[in-house]
Parts: sequence; structure tokens; C-alpha cells
Amino acid sequence: MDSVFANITMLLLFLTPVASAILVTLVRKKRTIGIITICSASLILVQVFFLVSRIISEKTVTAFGNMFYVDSLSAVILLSISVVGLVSALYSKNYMGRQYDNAMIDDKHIVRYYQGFNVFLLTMLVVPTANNLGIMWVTVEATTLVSVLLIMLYFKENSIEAAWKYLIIATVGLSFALIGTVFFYYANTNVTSFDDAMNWTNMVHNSKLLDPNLVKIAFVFILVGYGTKAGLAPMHTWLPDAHSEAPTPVSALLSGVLLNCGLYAIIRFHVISSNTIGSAFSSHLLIILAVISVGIAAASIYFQKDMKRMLAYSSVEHMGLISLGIGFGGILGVYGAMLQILNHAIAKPLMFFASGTISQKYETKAMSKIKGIIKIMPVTGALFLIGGFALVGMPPFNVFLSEFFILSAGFQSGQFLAVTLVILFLVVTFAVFLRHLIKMVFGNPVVPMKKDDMGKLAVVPMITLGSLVIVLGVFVPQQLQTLVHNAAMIINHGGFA
Amino acid sequence: MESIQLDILTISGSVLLIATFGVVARRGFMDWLNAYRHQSIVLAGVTAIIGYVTGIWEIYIAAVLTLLVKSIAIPKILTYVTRRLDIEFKTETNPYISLRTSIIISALLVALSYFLTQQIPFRSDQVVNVLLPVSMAQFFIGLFVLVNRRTVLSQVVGLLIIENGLFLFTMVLTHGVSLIIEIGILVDILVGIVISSILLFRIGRTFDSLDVTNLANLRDD
Amino acid sequence: MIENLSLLQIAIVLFVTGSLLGLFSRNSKFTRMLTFVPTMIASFFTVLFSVITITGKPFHFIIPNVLPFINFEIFADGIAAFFLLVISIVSFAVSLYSIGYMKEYETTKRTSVFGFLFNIFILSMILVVISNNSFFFLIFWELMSLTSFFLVIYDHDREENVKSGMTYLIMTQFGTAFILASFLLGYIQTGSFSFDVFHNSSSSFPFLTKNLIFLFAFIGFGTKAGIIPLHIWLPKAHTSAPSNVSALMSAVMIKIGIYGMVRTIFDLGGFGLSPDYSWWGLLMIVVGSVSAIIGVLYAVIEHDMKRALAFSSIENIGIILIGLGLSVVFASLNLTILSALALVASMYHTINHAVFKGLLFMGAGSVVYATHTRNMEHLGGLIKKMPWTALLFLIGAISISGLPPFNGFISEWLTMQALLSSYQIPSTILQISVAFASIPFALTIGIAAATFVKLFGISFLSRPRSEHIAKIKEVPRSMIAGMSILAAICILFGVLPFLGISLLDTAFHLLPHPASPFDAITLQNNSAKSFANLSMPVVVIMLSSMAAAIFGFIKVIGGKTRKTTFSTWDCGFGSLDQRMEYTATSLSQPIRTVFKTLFRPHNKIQKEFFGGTDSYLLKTLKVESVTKNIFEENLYLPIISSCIYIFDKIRKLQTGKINAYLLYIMITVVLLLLFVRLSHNV
Amino acid sequence: MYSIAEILIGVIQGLAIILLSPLITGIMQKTKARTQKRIGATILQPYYDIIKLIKKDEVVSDQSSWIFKVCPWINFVALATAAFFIPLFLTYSPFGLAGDLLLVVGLFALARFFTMLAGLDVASSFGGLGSSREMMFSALLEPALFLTIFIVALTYGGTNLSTIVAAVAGATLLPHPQLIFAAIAMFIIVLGETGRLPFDNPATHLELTMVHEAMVLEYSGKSLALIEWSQAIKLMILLALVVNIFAPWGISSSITVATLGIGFISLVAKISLLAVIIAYLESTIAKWRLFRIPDLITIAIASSMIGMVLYYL
Repeated sequence: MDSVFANITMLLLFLTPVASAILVTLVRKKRTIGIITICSASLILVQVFFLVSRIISEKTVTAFGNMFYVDSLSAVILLSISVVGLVSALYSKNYMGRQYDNAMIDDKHIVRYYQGFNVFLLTMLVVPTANNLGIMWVTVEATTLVSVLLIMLYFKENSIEAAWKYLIIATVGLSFALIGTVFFYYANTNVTSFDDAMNWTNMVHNSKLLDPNLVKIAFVFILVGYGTKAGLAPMHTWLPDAHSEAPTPVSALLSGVLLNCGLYAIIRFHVISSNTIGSAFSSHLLIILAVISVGIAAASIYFQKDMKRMLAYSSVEHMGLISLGIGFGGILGVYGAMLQILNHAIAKPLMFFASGTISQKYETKAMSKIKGIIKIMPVTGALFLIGGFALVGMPPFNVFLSEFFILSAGFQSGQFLAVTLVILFLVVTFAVFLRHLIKMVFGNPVVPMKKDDMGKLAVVPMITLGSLVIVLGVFVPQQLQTLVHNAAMIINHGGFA
Repeated sequence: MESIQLDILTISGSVLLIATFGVVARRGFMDWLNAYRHQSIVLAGVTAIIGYVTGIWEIYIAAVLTLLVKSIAIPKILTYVTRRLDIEFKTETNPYISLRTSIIISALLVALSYFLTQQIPFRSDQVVNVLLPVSMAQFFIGLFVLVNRRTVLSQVVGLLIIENGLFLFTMVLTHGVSLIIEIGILVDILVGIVISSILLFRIGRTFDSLDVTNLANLRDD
Repeated sequence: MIENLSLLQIAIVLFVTGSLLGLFSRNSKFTRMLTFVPTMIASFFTVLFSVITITGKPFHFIIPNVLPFINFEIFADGIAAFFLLVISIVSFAVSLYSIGYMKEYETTKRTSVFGFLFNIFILSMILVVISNNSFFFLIFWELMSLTSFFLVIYDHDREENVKSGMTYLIMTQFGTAFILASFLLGYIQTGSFSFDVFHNSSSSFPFLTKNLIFLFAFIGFGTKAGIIPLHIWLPKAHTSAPSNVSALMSAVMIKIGIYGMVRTIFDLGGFGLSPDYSWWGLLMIVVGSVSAIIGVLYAVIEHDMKRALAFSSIENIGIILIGLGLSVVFASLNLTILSALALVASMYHTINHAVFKGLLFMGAGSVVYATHTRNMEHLGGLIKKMPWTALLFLIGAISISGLPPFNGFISEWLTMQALLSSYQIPSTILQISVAFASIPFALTIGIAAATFVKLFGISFLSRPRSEHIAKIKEVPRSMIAGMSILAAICILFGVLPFLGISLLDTAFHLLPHPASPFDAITLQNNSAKSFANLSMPVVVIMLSSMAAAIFGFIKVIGGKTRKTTFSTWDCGFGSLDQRMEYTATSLSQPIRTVFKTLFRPHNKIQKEFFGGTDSYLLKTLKVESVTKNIFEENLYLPIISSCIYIFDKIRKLQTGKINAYLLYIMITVVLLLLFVRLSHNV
Repeated sequence: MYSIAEILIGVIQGLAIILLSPLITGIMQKTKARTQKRIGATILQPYYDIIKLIKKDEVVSDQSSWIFKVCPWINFVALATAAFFIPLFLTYSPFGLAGDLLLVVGLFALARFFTMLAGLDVASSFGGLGSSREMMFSALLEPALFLTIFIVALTYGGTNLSTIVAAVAGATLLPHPQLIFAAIAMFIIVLGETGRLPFDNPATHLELTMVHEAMVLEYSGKSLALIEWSQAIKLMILLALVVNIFAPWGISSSITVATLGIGFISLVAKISLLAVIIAYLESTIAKWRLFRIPDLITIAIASSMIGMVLYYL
């Protein structure tokens, strides 16, 4: 792709949400702004598809000099952002409309919500495309700020609390990430000119020459910093609060995509650090944090009372699994991790949407008060089950495939302790997660209710995701295989496929 | 580098640390804000010196911005937001660890920072040698303040100290080359403060208190 | 080959058709037809496929690169085809049965969902058996678990059903984790997920790996098969499921656990290893013996029909495992002929158990269909209202009790002979250990007969124990037909064992087999003398001629006599009623007392008096005998409660206080930095 | 293959058990009467009883089903068929080709299975009581019997009865100490299987002590005759087994009139002697409490276990 064309492509990609945000601000009509956002999200999806197809054929695209750099790894993240973005936008229409009808929010807040939504998409789109690691950091920080605004949309006690914790913890965490980034930069300035020392491509290029000790310290900062953002334990503490208190479509975005952005950043630095000091150091750190994450998530789910909070813990678990895949390494592990990113980005929003619809119907998020979903809302209930089974890694759903690869990689890498622990934790998670899920889905409702699936627009995004969950479990299209394979190669072969 | 510059830098470094300790050692919000303001002014000065030493003109812009944002805008915003708050909201009466112990721990954190940064091989860059541990110490003390304090306001201040440490750190190591990033960071901080002010306001209204221990509805135990 | 593939394709398409037809047809009369008739036809095609495969060449089929690194591979050799045959025969009968049976649920539930799950369940079982790739094996394995889970909680209005479903699902997942570990250990040795590669290169695996692979597979597949102490899901799930599903689960699904073990052992070259590996067989024998004896002991005290049948499944799995274990032990000691004998015994019992347990569960289902209760204490006298069901159930009961001339006897005879042959084992210790397995085995057979006396006697004979039994009717014809198929096989495989044995010999490539029906099953001892013989056709001829002779004799001597019907002897006290009958609980009371160490029975007695508490006039007296489930109480509850204890500690981390959260981050970063700093060598 | 003569002798052996069995019962009853200072009926009394019963009309419970009616027939057919597998005075039986000792045990179990069902079928608490106790006995006796068979089979190379008896006839007991333990076990099992004291009192109709009699309480007429007869056959089979396995003296191993004659006479003598011993024993001991009986069976099982270990050592 020639550079002008690339510039235009990237510019359009970023301009779409900006334009949409501006339009939303100007129009301010409840119904129209939803549609505007849906349009912009679908436009983004189309553009991303286009970009991804280019990536598949050309491997990399750079734009604006070296400022933006898209390779297969970024493409995987972009794909997840755009898909989840679109389904969230679709779901928002119905969900926020219903919240409005229930007098949960007023017109002003709906406008604010859609503004935030678009800006949030924009910031997330920049993260994986930025080549300059400083810009990446700034946009990750920006995602925090935007999402804090979205979380505290309702101004309820809990959402304010969640927003505060999220803001403080994520900011502190990201300051670590900045330190790490600057350390990397500093290490790089020792061997190259100041001008593009901040660029990832340059850093990878020089990675063999960087100072090992500096890189070690820097990676620790990066891991803790972006790990906070990615929800790795023990920095995950903000996550259950924020994800459960946000409006449901935002929860989907936070869990399905934003966490991936954090991990994406870690992966980028992992590549550099592996080149410099061998992959053992960063892999081991990743594995340790990952095992802790999976373990804590497994243990925490048991006592959950709130549906969305449980899902948030499951996100912690999945982030752990992805890092585990990266940590185990080998083509299988990394491949599994990349696939897991996508699979989780499909299954988790499905669960959030379903839980959103369910809590609207039952007027509560407390799991003890929800019973017999399958009778009241057959379609939602079935999809909720499918999503739940997918999340706990039950075949034939998609997450199983990636987990299978990750665990295979664990065996292959000889990390038997970690793999044994993780398998144990997975079984525990399976048990405790499904215990909650099945109690909700089956049985008889506490109070009699009308059978109702809450409208087509609520169901369509879920069915889309649900069918993806099933199809990707047994069949991965060739293009996607190539893309994910290339992404895995980037990680395994020091940055360039 | 001339030794006089180095001396100035060293002295500024200690001033920065002292200002940081000022936050640790005091109880009142306005005291902290003052300490922060002074720290920011020194920070801007240090930035300017670095600009002078390296001869990169962008750093002056960064220095001016720091002065504007950190020592003027942010204290103004915070004073404005908190002007109507009762005095008991503005004082840290009951930190987890007493002030005296806090000071000792902060001192230990300074030592830790020196210990940790020793390993890093630097080019014979005196600026880095002098200021890197300071910035790290600031960072850790800020974090400690966050961990230790119970009121929302002191957490905001802790955050500000961290940001200052971060700014110094970035400045020292990058010499402000990527101005865009510096500005991005500054904007992020500014927006962050604005948002936390909104939140602060909301917390005060919703919870009738600025004690973060009240913000504990969302938990598992 | 080609026609083979198309047979399989037709079958798969039909299963899918059946499931979709079920799903999309409204709750009408035709739903049952639309769902279950395709299942029947598909099962029939699968029978054909497996018979052709057993007699012909193995069947191999690959679609490459469906998934990254993974091909879709199908491979059906004799072993797989044999299990396929078991699956398809039973599923044929059960689908026929279901046409009638599902009427029970028509008013309360959507039978269309049931049909969908039912078809997918059978299909997944078939695909598990012929998968030749660990990934797809797991996919279908879990699909099987998942669909069966949904079928178990099909009646989810009752909370206990959902609970038992959960237990089932969790235990099955526990097992899957082990299977996964076993496969992945194979994977790190070979770098491939294909079973072919495992099979071909297994001889070069290190000793430890091989043992671990076996152990993990044994635990994993054993969970599915319901070995003790991993059995707790089995009685719960089988009881909660609709009876046709219980029939499929008990008859077929748990056999797939056995299939997994057989396959693993074959792939590891287990029937031809050195004596170092004989502990595999010993382990199986020990676990099998324990499962058999404890399973049957729980079965005999049970008064819930389906629960008793479920426990009896554990017992039979134990017997199968004893045979399989013997086979491995013999093979490891290079006693090929004996190994073949034991393998035949175990596989014969596999198909037998599939047939009669399917039959019995369907019988129990018919009882539930007619009476809406599984509790034997409320049944009784059904033989008069439901003569066909009673007859068929009796055939199943006799078969499972291992009585001649039905099929259960043959396989238990073979197993016993295999046990007896242990005297040929060269090592004394091994000899004695194997021989001691005969004690629990013998005890098991004895108690099994008692169990089924109780099951049949209490439910079908004597007087009805509750009022509404008086109004019941015989079940629909399709249900009778479904049961009759399996009953016929019970008799066929009992009277003509050469059928089953030659089937097995062909499928497993064992030694030459009896050619004609009248050839006895002959075993020879060391000195080439006849060790044991059994020719069931001759025995049956003897039995029938004896029957004819005695009948004639009595007629000749006795001449014409009269038969008078009169009420049962009541000791002159006046008419007997159902309250004076023996109950299920009292019937098994002696056994409960003898084995009280296991059951820990205690009686709860509630007395109610006329006029206050300390009067002499008893108004009511209620005695309830409670037995404990020692596994649940002494093994699972402690594990669960310690898990919950840990969870409780860990959730304390999430205190809600932001200071704590920040502290975690601070500690993490400081620790990691110190780690880096200290590990730094200057 | 076997010659016609051999087959004929095989049939005769089977028929001999069937026909002689009431005689053994008669001998036992006579012995018991004598030890109790009674004169007692003639030893042919069981024959008279059977024939009389066959000619009598039947009363059938109105609660019973066809199970009740077929039970006596199945009992008789199973046990009488079992009789054909037993070598009596010739060391082998041509029917040994068709079935072995395990089949005999299986046929016993079949008979008992139906007896227990019949006990439950008549809806009286007597029947249930009998079945319940019988369930316990059979559950415990079965393994004991299997174990004993195990030892015998191991010692003599197979469960094929002809092989066993032929081997026994040609061997001495001395090198096989395990057989002594097997014999002890076998003796207890015979008592239990045939419902003798201290397990069960065949002469009683007291509800507290009945086991077998309780199950068959409702039978009358030819059904009762068949039941009684098949019980006698079972007793005879077991006694013949004990005698031929543990005391094979005098048994014929070839088909000559002389040896066969000696074999027959010695067999009758040995079985009668055993029957007298059992009957005498019955008169001197009382029936045990129900839950002490498992202890006795445990002794049998333990004894077989010792025997088994002895075999392997």
C-alpha cells in the first residue's frame, strides 16, 4: 500500500468516530444518535476489514511517517475492537433506550453516553495502531479517562465508587507503564538517535543492542503498569468494580477489548525484551502473574452475588490465560493466546449483553433473585448458556480451541507446575462459574413474569456473537488462520514476521 | 557540565524531595497544595535548567507549560472545587500509619529508590545520576501517600506527586525530545485532575464525606 | 470403503435431520415421530457401518486443516466399530422406545428441544468413538457431556435435578482435565494430535511418560465410566434424567469411558508390554473390584428404582474393569491366550451390560411412565397391570444377575474363568493379588442377584403399595417394542454366545473363534486338558427337555387336578393389606445390617401419642432408616469445604478499600524490582 | 467323543441323582427321628409324600402372578439339569462338555432367584421375610462357594467337573493341604445352601425362624411336590460334590460293570453316611440367631481364603 493511501486509510479510520462524536453532539436526538453511532461503528468495521485484508496480503502498513504502524498483531486487536464496537453500538440502542424508558437516565446523559462511546472507540483504535510507544501510552491513559466518564454515567453511589477506584488505580498503574516505556526509550537512545527511539519498530530493530539490566527493570514496570490496565492479578482489583458498574455495552467494551489493549502493550514490550535478554525472563514473569490471575479469579467467583461482577472476574481469568499463552511461548502458545484474545472478545460481550438484558427484565443484578431465565427469555437464556459454557472452556465452543493450544504449549514448554495449577484452577472455575450460571438459567422464576426476549435489537447482537462462538469453535476460516499465524510469528520471531 | 549547574540541580533535587516530605508530614489540604505548588515551580526550574544544559529549545516550552499547568492551573482548580468543603474533609486526621512513621517509611523509600537505580548503567550523564533517584523517590512516596491516606483529597495530592515524579523522570531521561508526548502527558494529567475533581464533588455530595473508606460498597468479603 | 463412508454420512445427516426436525417442529403429535424415526434409521445405518467395518477393513477418513494445526480425522477399526455397534444397537432400541415415552413430557415441556439434544447426544457418542485426533475427540467428548447434561436437567423444574446435573457436569469436567493432560503428555512426545502418531510412536515413550499417560487416562475415562470413588455423579445424573436418557447414559455413555481406556491401552501398546507395566492391570483390577462390590452394596439398599440401577451400573463397570485389568496383566506377562480370554470377557460384559442395562432403565422408565414414581415403596403388583413390561424387566433382571441361560451369565463365567486362570501367572505375589479379586467379584455376583430380586419383586410382584397404582395401564406399544429388541438380544447372546465371541474375536483380531453354535467355549489348562467348557445351546436343550420330561411326568402321575384360588394365608387374623407387606427397605435390612460398617445405618423414629407426650397410646410411629453415603461425606464434602475455606480467604483480598488495592500494586512492583535487582549479577 | 455307553452312563448318573435324592432326605429324617428318640417314618416317606402331593389339588393365592406358578417348575428344571453335570460313580460325565461347576452354581442361583421372587409374590409378610433372609444368605454363600470352587479348580486344573473328579480319583489329598480348608468351607456351604441347621430349620413353621419354608409357605399340591423334590436334588448334588471331590474313594474311572458297581455302592454309602452325620449334627445344635449366621459364613470364606493362599505358597 503506498503511503498516501495508507495515510488516508488511517485518517479515515480515526476520523469516523470523531465525526460521529461531533454529529452526536450536534444532533442530540435520542433515537438518531444511536443510529449515527451504529453507522459509524459499522463503517469502522468495514474499514478494519479492509485494513486487515491488506495486512494479510502485505503483512504491514505504515502511515504518517513512522507514527502509525499496523501489523498482524495490531490487526488482531483492531479486529476485536471493531467487532465488539459494532455489536455494542447495536446493543446500546436497545439497552440505553430501555434504560431511558425506565427513567434510569435522561436525555443529557444519553448524549453524553454516545459521545463517550465514540471517543472511547477512537482512543482504543489508536492504541494498536500507534508505532510511537509514547503515543500508545497517552492513548491508553486516554481510554482510562474516557471510560471513567462512561462508568460514572449514572452518578449512583456504586458507579462513583467504581469510577474513583478505577481512575486512581489505573492512573497509578499507567504511571508505572510510562516509567517502563521511558526506560525502554532511554535504553534505545543509547544506541540510536533520539528522533525515532520511541518507535516500536526502531526499538525492535535495535533490541539486540539494548542494555539487558535496563530492559529487565523496564519490563517489570511495563508488566505492572499495563498489567494493571489489562487486569492481571494482583493489580486487577479495580476491574470487578468498574466492569460491573458500567453501563452494559460499555462493560462489554471494557472487558472484551480494553483489557486486550493493555495486554497488547505488554506483548509489544515482551517482544523487545525477548530479543534483548531471551524470552525466559519476561515469560516467567508473565506466567507467574497469569497463574495468580487465574487462581484468584477461580477463587473469587464462588462468592459472587452480582452477575456482572462474576463476569468481570472471568475476564481476569481470561487475561491470565492469554498471558499464559504468551508466557508459555512456542508457536502453539502464542497462537493460542492470539486466538484467545479474539475468542474472549466474542464470548465476553455476549455474556455481558445477555446479563444486561436479563437484569433489565428481572430488575436486578443479584444472581440469587434470578431464576428460570430459559423459561422467561428462551433465546437470551440459551445464548447466556452458550456464552457461559464458552467462557469456562467447554467444547465445542471457541474458547476451548484456544485454551487447548495454550495448555498444549504449557506441556510442551515443560512448565508442568504452572500448567497443572492452571488446569486445576480451570476446573474450579468451571465448577463455580457454572454453578451460578445454571442456578440462574434453570428452575422456576421467583415471581411469575411474562415470556419476553426484550426486542429484536437486543437479541441480534447476541445471536451474531453466539453463532461466532459456535462456528469458531470447530472451524477457523483460512484468512483468520493466516492472520493469527502471522501475529504469532511476530511475537515468536522477534517482531517481524 | 559546569559544577554550578550540577549543584543547582542537586539542590533542586533536594528541594523537590523536601516538598514531597512536606506532603507526607502535614495534615491539611492547603498545606499539601502549597507544597505541591512549590514543588512544581522547582520542577519547572529544573526543566528549564535541563533545557539550558542540553540546549534543546522545546524543553523551555515544557517548562513554561509545567509552570502554567502545575503551579497555577491545577492548584486553582482544586482550590475552586474544594472551596465549600468543611474543614474536616480537608484534613487527614486518621491515616493508616502515623505521620511520624510515614516520614520514616518515606525515607526508606528514598533509600530504596537509590538502591534500585544503582543498577541502571547510565551514560556519564550527571543530570540523570542526580535526578533519577529523586524522581523515583517522589514516585514511590506519592504511591505511599495514596496507600496510606484516607481522604479523597490526599489521594488526589498523592496522584499529583506521582505525576510530578513521573514528569521529572521523563524529562530527565528523554530530555523532552518528544514534545507531543510531553504535552499529551500534561493534558492527560490535566483532564485527569478535572475528572477527579468532578468525582470529588460527586463523592462529597453522594456520600456526605470525603473519606475513601466509605467507598467500600463494592467488595467481596 | 466408499459405501462405508456413505453409510456413515447418511447416518450423520439423519441424526442432524432428526435434531433439526425436532427443534423446528411445533409441539405436535408428529414431533416425536419426526425426531425419533430419523434417529432409528440413522442408528440402523450405524449398525450396518460397524458390522461392515468389523468384518472388513478399518475405515480411515481425513479432512485436513479444518483448524490450525489440526486435521479432522476419522478412523474406525474393529475396536471402534465394536463400540459403535454397542452404541447404535442401544440407541436404535431407545429411540423406538422414546416415541412412546416422550408423551409423558408432552404436556409440560417442549419435546422438540429434547429431540434436538437426544440426536446430538447420540451423534456425539458415535463421533467420539471414531475420532482419531485428540482435539476432535475432546470436542465430541465434551459435546456428549454437554448434551447429556442438558438431558439430565431436562426436567429442571425440580431443583434436585439441576443439582445432580451440576454434579455430573463438574465431575465430567474433572475427568476431562485428566484426559486432556494424558493427551497432551502424548503430544509433547510426538508433536502431533493424531492418535495414529501416538499409536505408532508410543513404543519409544519413556517409562514415566507412559505410566503417567495411562494413569491420567484411567482417571479421566474412569470418571466417565463411574469408577469408585469418582462415581458420585452417576447415581444422581441417572436418576434425574428422563429414563430413555438414563438408558443411553448407563448403557452406552459410560461404556465410552471404557472405550477410552481400551483405546489408550492399545495405543500405548498395553497388550504387549513388559511385566513392568503389569501394575496397570492390577490397578484396574483393584479399582474394578472396589467399584463392583461397593456399587452393588449401594444398589441393594436403594429403594429408588433408577438409583439402584445406576449403582448397579457402577458394579458392572467394575466387572468390566476386572476383565480388562486381567487382560493387561496377562498380556504384560506374555500370556497371550489368557489375555485374549480376559479381553473377550470384559468386552462381552460391555455389550451385555449395554443391552440389559438399557433394557432395565427402559423398564424403569415404563414404570415411571405409568405410575409417576420411582420409589419402590409406592409400587407393587405391577405385573398384573403391565404384564409385558414385567416380563421384559424380568428378562433384564435375570440377565444382569448373571443367571443362565441369559447373556450376563456368559460374560461373568468368562470373567470368572479369567480370574481362575491367574494360576498361570509366574509371580506368586501377583498371582495372589489377582486371585483375591475373585472374593469381591463373587460377593458382587451374589448381591447383584439379591438386588434384582428386590427390584423386580418389590416393584412388580405382590400387592400395590399405594392407591393410584390400581388405575395404571400398560405402556404404549412402541415402548414395549423398544424393550423387546434388547430383551431378544439378552436371550440371543445368552443362548448363542458364539455370536458375541466371534464378533469380538473379529473386532479385536484375537484367536480363532468357535465356528458353529454348538461348539463349546473351551479353555485348556497347562496340561492341555479341558479346563472348562460351556456350551449354552446344549444346556438350553437340556433344560427344555428336562422341562418337557418333568411336565409329562407330573401329568402322568398326577392326572387331572384342580386349582383353587384363595386369599393368602393370614394366620387367621383376617384380610391382609398392603401395610403388612414387606417393604423395599425391610427386604434389604439383613444385608444392611451385615454391612453396617459401610452403610452406617441408623433409624430415625418419630412417635406421636394420643394425649400428650408421655402417654402409652401410640397414635403414629414413623421409622425411617437412613444410610450414609460415606464417599460423599468423607471424601467430597471435606474437599469442597476446604476449597470454600480457601475461597473465603482469597475473597478477603477484595476488601473494597482502595488503599489496600494500591498497596498490592506497590508490593508487587517493589518485590519484582527487588527480584530483578538482586538477581542482577554485575 | 464319548461312546454311547458313556453317554448312557452320564444320563444314568443324572437320573440317579434325581431319583435317589428323596431317599437321602428320608435317611436324614429317619436319623433325626432316631436321635430324638422317635421311631420316625420310613426312609421312603419322601417318595410317598411327593407322589401324594402330585396327585393333590392346589390352592393358589389370589395375589400371586405367574411368577408364583412357574417357580416350582423352574426350580426343578434348573436343579435337575444341574444334576446331569455331576460325575457320580464314574469319574467323568459326558455332559461335562456342555457345562462346568460354575454352570451348576449358576443353575442353583437361578432356582433360588425364582424362589425368592415367589416368596415376594404372594404378598404375605412370611414370604417377604423368607426372601429377605435368603437374600442375605445367598449374597454371602455365593462368594464362599465360588472361592471353594476356586481352590478346587486351581488344585485340579479347571472348573470342568469331569476333569476335577478324574484328577481327584488319581491323586492323594496329602500334597494339597488347601483342600482341607476347602472341605471345611464346603461343609458349611452345604449346610447353608440346603437350609440345614444352624442356618435354617427345615422342619419348622415358626415365623421367627423360617427362611426357606417361609418362601414356599403358600405352595401346595404338585407345586409343593416339585419344590420339595428339587430341594432334595440340590442336597444330593451338593453331597455328591463333597464326596467326590474330597473323598473320592471307590469311584470308578472306567466303564466296567464291576468298577461301576463298586463305585455306585461306595457312593451311596458315603452319601448316606454324610447325610447321617449332618442329620445327627442337626439334632445336637440349635438354630443360630440370624445375624450370627454371617459369622459362620465368614468362617467359610476365611477358610477358603487360607486355602487359596496355601495353594499359591
